[in-house]
Amino acid sequence: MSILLNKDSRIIVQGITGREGGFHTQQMIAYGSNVVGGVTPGKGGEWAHGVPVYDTVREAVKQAEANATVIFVPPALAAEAILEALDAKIGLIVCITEGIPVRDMMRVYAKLQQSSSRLVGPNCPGLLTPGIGKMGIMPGYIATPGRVGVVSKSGTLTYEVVNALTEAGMGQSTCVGIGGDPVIGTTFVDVLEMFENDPETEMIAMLGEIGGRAEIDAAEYIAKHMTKPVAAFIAGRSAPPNTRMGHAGAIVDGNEGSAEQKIEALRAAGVRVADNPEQIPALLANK
Amino acid sequence: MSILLNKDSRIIVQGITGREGGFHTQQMIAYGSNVVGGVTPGKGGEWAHGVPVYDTVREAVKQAEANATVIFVPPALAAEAILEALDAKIGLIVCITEGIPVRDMMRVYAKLQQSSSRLVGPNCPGLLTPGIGKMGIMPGYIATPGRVGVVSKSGTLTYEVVNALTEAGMGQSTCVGIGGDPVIGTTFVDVLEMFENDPETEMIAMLGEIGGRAEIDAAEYIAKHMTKPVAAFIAGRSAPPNTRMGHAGAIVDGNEGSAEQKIEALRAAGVRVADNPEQIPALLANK
Amino acid sequence: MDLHEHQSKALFVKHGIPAPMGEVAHTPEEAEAIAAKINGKVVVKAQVLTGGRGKAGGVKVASSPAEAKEKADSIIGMPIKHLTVHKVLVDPASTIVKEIYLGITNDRKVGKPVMIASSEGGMDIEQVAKENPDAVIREHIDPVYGLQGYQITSVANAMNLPKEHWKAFGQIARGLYACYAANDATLAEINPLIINGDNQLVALDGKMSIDDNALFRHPELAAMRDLTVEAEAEAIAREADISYVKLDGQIGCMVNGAGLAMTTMDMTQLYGADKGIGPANFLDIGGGAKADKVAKALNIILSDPNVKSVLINIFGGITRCDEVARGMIEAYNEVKPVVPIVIRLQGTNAKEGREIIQSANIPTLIAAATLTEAAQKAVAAAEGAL
Amino acid sequence: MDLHEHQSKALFVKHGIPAPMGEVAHTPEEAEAIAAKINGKVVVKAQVLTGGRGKAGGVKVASSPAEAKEKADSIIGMPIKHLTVHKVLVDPASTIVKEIYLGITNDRKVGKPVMIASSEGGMDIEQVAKENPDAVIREHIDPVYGLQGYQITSVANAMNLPKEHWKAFGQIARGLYACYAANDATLAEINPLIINGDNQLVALDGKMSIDDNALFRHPELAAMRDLTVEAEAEAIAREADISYVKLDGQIGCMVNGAGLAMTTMDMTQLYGADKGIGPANFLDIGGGAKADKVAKALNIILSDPNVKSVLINIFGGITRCDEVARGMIEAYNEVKPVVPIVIRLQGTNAKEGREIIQSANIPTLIAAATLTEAAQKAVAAAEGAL
Repeated sequence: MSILLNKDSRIIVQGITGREGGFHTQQMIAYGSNVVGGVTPGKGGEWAHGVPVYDTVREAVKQAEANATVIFVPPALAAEAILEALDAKIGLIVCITEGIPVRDMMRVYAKLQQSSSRLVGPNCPGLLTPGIGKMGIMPGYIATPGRVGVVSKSGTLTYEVVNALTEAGMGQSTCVGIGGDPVIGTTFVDVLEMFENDPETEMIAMLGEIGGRAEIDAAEYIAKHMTKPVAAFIAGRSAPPNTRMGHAGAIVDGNEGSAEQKIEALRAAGVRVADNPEQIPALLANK
Repeated sequence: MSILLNKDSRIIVQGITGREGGFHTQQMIAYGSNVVGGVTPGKGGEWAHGVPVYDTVREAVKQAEANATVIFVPPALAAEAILEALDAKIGLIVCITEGIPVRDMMRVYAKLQQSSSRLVGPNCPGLLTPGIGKMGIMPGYIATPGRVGVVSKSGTLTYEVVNALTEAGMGQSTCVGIGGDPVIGTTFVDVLEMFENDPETEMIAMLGEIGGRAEIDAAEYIAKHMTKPVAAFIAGRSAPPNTRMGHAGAIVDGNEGSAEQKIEALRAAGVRVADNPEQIPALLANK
Repeated sequence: MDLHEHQSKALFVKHGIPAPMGEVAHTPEEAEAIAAKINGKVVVKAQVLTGGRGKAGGVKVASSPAEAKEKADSIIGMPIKHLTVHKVLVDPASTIVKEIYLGITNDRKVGKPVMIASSEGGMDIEQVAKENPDAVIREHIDPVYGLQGYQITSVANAMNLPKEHWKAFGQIARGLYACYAANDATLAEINPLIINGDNQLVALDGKMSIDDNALFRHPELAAMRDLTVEAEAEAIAREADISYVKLDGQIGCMVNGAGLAMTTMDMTQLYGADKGIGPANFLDIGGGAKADKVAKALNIILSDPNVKSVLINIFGGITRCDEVARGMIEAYNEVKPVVPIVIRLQGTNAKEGREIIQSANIPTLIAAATLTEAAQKAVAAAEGAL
Repeated sequence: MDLHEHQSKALFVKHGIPAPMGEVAHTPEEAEAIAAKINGKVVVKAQVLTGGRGKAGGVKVASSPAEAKEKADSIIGMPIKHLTVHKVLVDPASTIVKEIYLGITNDRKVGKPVMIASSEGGMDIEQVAKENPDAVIREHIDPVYGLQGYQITSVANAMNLPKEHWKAFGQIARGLYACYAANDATLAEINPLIINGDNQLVALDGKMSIDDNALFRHPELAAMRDLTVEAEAEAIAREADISYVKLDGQIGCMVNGAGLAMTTMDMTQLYGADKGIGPANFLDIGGGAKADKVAKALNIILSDPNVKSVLINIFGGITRCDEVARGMIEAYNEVKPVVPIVIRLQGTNAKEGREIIQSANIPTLIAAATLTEAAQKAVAAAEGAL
């Protein structure tokens, strides 16, 4: 069993007839993902990339028994697309869209917390479970089945590390891009917990960034709950400190957010922190 | 054990310094109810009717360990008063206020469903548990402790029946006015279930009205789940059929709502239905 | 509070819903002038707050201003159900290719607004709902998040609306919900929503009801109340904060509380029906009524010439019965009613109240102890007067 | 996007928040004229999008129009942090009896806006938050239901605001949340919110930041962007949809993806720090960049005279490295850079991409296989040029 995406996932693509949605649908299908349909309002009844298009997610659930969706709709409509998936009780929702207003996401988040669905993203590369399928835009060929769980805030940095792992002969159980937006559905802690409980994952690579306190929360979680080894890289050590307007942000976030603080917290939790993402395979190999 | 209100209830009054709120606070205290405080924004720190006034429900919970509230604030502010009680995690909320816009109540209802609180009302006379206390406006002296549970949509009709029961020597376990508004927190079915599970309640008097389908739902519930005898009265047999604008209401509610239909449904469920509310004690006595 | 068709459609148009832009005429001459301005076929439509207008002959097509005047003349002043038509809407006539139903109301079962739609619109929609429930689409709306685009898509899809109309339908559905929400409506209905000869969606007829409890925040809607449809007694009652509905029986009822008021009516019918006697009205004087309110209520009841006896049933909870009795005596002296009045006081200070009534020693003021006794005495009194 | 004080306060006033109604001056003469109009003591306040304005001498009181002119003259053109002051706000001066802090921002931990308030307002509020956290009140706001009255009461209560000010405070708090929500703000801050000599609450200073992702629905806010604070290179980058931030180092970086761009910067610092070498910029060209975008990015990087070498790090996911390589050659031929460029292509068609670079046979175009190698080569190239 991988986490999140598995052999029983029946995936639909919201925005399947768009440029990005269409391209990545082809890529997902080519990778072997079980894409059972797509949704574009007004195009129900048509076909795209070999799968049926529905007008609504509800219709796709009814007709194609969809239980997972990946969202490629434009930012102004993406929040509603997530609400639609929630309303249709889709269990796994991956939102790739970048640029959703945070106010829209807060409204979605309130609804998400009342549901039993899992949202990954938005503004993320999605999920890749080597050998099973992918939901999102991660290039499939860089990954290979194995026992390293990868979780990351970033896009291309994830590919970099997955590629390095594959080249080092270390396959991946599941790769999860959680996204770097202020309000996201799935956090480092959520994914770490899933990896900890996943018998197919033996060790974890975690890729963070400056800003926010998600990595600090992760460090606390790791210290308390994790038995599997974790290696991490935090991007942004060379970035100048953020010059922030006003005081409210500083009061809410405190002083957390710098790369040094995150690295320190992770090291204190027993995480091996790399100076260079290309060191990650070695750090995990010497477990 | 009575239902809803019991010896551990620590009651506050929202709107305690208002005319109605103040009067009924005195009545509740005189009846022996455990009123531990009141809430009026801006009057925190004062005292009213021998109990402390707080600015917010949160403060009343913190300072007075309130776990039950009865709301007497004007209709334009009542929905927010309920939201405040929900936010403060008050377990039992009784809203007496009449005239709350239904749109406001629908917003409250959505929030209520996410909470674990129980709302009784609005637009109801509240609760009376003889010998324990009361929350609301039911006159205490008409009731006496006993084993009949009373549940009603109405105000004075309830008093009429409670009075008749008392005069017939049949005391009450708890009297609940659920209110007749379109959107209410607690339905007949909810209260019937509580009475069914309450070892101190042996039989139930239920007082309904024309309109809506709450009594039909109650009949279905009684037929399926209740072992205790129920006697009922449905007011409005002589009322002319409602001339309704448009079709939407009829489509949503179907043909349900007339007194005859309700009486028929209740009789079919084994309920003894009175022609005259003064018959209720006799119908229950001959169980 | 119900709005007239022309008021409802004006609100629809404000929310971007296309509707015929006619005008209201109070006289046949005004109707003629409006038809001349429209300069084409028109429909003259009675503006009355009740259903069944079409079947009663309240909607007529006219091909010329002269004909519009003539039709308006036949409609203005006509009775429809219990109401008289005081004004007509003169709308440009439309070619109807297809009739759709689109409405929003509150579903109290789930505490949410629900959008109802059917491609089989028109006057028989309720029939459709009964005989072919699948042809009626119901979409519940989260009252906090509002109507979502995917819900509109879902409705359009389920009602098999041709896709060429989806965009226009979306605008109308959004507009209708916005209109519903912004005005605290309990009903907003377009029936029929037509596809016209130009293949456009148009709201041909519209109905809205506004939540009375919310009128305090919509003074502009409260001002739309049509006072001509209200009987004088009802208007006086509303002013005095008394709920009053005139009925056809002989026993005038005065009660505190709506449920008990209906129960009291039921009792008069229970004991009077076999003698052809029943309630003359519903009247709830509310809580804590004082002498002047009792007097007003008595006046309202007695303004109905059918009333042969009066039944006053007060359950004193917070209200004290002695106070009501004193108020009653005052009211009696002020109003000097000739019909017998049965008065039953129960609850707080009932004994004192009954004593006050008795010691007043007014022969037409009859005391009763129970509701049953009161109803029976009121029936007997009415019977005696018949 | 950050708004200036005067823009923020104008939005506050629209939402019913009392604030001094001064005007903006771009020249000392304008400041003099405004002061004359105000006809009393004024404050001349630098309008710059950075903090620490007061400590830098950017806020000055003037007692006469002539003095206002003089103060404006000293402030306009002064540097504050890395910015030059181009305009001042001339406000009527206020007597400050008490300084309060009131702000709203998003708390990403809980996905909700949070209102922050303290009776110890002013410049040192962050210090207060650290040293005396209880003096800073936090009230989370449900983003769907909005700020409720009882929450405002709770805040006023917790901050020990005298009750005589609660009504005014309520209006300001409601207004601030409405302003925050209506404008898709990520920050709306009044600091200080003062009690003035007339015992009135007034927003003396205001700051707002708008969610860039939401500007598409606020054209009126997007138009408020202050282009004078943006370096030319940043403006060009924004036009081209390239994320660019100038830094102080010597290695120009061009990367696809923000996380990898930061990582690439980190690598130049990791291998260059001991030689005093580090990143000259952050630059994310985004996904699927084509030749013209690569050329634009290269131009932007090279517009910085500090740049001694360039590091291009592309991880081809969906982007194909051969396409990037071809784009790179085109861009090279167009821009003709003199500094050495280390290019590392990884991922989709990386091999083909590397071959294209090599076969172009440009001596200053240096290929690298790994990020480590690329960073080391870029450092060496920059060092050679130092």
